[in-house]
Amino acid sequence: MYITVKYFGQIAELTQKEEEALEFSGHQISGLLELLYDKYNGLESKDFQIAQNQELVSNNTKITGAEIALLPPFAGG
Amino acid sequence: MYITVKYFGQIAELTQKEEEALEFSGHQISGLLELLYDKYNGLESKDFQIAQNQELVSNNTKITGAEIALLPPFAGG
Amino acid sequence: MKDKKVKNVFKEGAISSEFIGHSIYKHQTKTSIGAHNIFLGQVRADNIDGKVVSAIEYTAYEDMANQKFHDIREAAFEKYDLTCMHIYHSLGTVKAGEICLFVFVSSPRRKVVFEALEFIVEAIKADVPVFGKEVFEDATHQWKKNT
Amino acid sequence: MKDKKVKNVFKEGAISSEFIGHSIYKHQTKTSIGAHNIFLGQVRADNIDGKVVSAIEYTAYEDMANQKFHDIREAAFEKYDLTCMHIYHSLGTVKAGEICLFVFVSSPRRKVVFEALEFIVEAIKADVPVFGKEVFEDATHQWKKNT
Repeated sequence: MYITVKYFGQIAELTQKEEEALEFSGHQISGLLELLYDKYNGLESKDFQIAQNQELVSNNTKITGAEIALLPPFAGG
Repeated sequence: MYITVKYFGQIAELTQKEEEALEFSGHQISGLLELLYDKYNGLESKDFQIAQNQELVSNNTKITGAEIALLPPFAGG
Repeated sequence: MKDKKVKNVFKEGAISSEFIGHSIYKHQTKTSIGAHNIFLGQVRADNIDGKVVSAIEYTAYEDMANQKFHDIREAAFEKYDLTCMHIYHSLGTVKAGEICLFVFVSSPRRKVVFEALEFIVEAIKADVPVFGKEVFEDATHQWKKNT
Repeated sequence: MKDKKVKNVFKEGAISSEFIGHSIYKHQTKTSIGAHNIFLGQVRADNIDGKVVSAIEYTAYEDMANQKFHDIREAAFEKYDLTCMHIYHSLGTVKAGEICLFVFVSSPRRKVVFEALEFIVEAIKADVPVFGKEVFEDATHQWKKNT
């Protein structure tokens, strides 16, 4: 399955892109993260939360497809 | 001794003046109030605080001269 | 102990939105500020037993009131890490919908402005000898009382 | 459950003092209001290890952020007796001294506006995916993080 992954702020700076479509055969967020850690050197040490379809999720949440976003610390206001 | 007495808001409406000089021979705020209650019908039932030289005082405060003010409930803001 | 530099907080009539906007503008040169908090008191067209308030006429024991505003200001600066603070209060007629009180506090960080602003507004309501005559549309009136 | 009427809270660039003044002006026809409370976030020229912040560049996960702003708005209206509420947040470059966040709440009575405003501002800081790049005068940068 293909998943859209979005990157923001400091994370987008590291991945050097704001969005990409990734082929992924696993089931959980943690599996996707392993794939991303392999792909992006230094990502594992960054501080971020993960949103699936615009809701924050944890590492063992099941991936239901659609849109995953990597969100560094919020800095609004 | 002569004392300047100031009236504000609802109290000034009752006394129909904002200020007057009164001759007073007593020593305490309570004595001055008796004089004012005699002079102004209805004053005794009104809600007010008393300031002497711009500081709130109680009925048994000694009158030190200068300026006495009758202050109805505050309504700032 | 009365400080010599007691400011005059009162303005004749309503406080305009342009005045408030310009006051905000003037703070944009103060680049240590991270948070502003502004309180505005607006005259309500209260309906009391079928009669509607059209304006409040404010009077004050001005010397004492300005001294109290000054004391509140000093107390707030002592309690809270504020960069600046401004207070303006109307005298005379302020119509329903117009602004009669403008309190403006600024600080490097946000937590302190919330506490400071509420402290200042509550102190103004409780301690400052300002009086308000609520004038109804039929020209009768009643006297306002803070709660 | 996502409401269809999610507003766009974001504005490109800084929020001007004229915009804020005009927003205050527009509320003067709402004569049930007795108290307004306004929070303004202003970009600080922080000095970090000898380098001075000259601007913040804001980005956001816009769809999620607008939904979060909407949820905060709904929660505030449910918790507090508010007449109205407005939130604006900048995207893009906001220079030191300029305003990046404008939160405006109004109510018949004052007590509720203090609580509501602090609730809203804290929720914005904690829950809304907005990101800030603090750009120094020498064009280097660091990433802002709310505390």
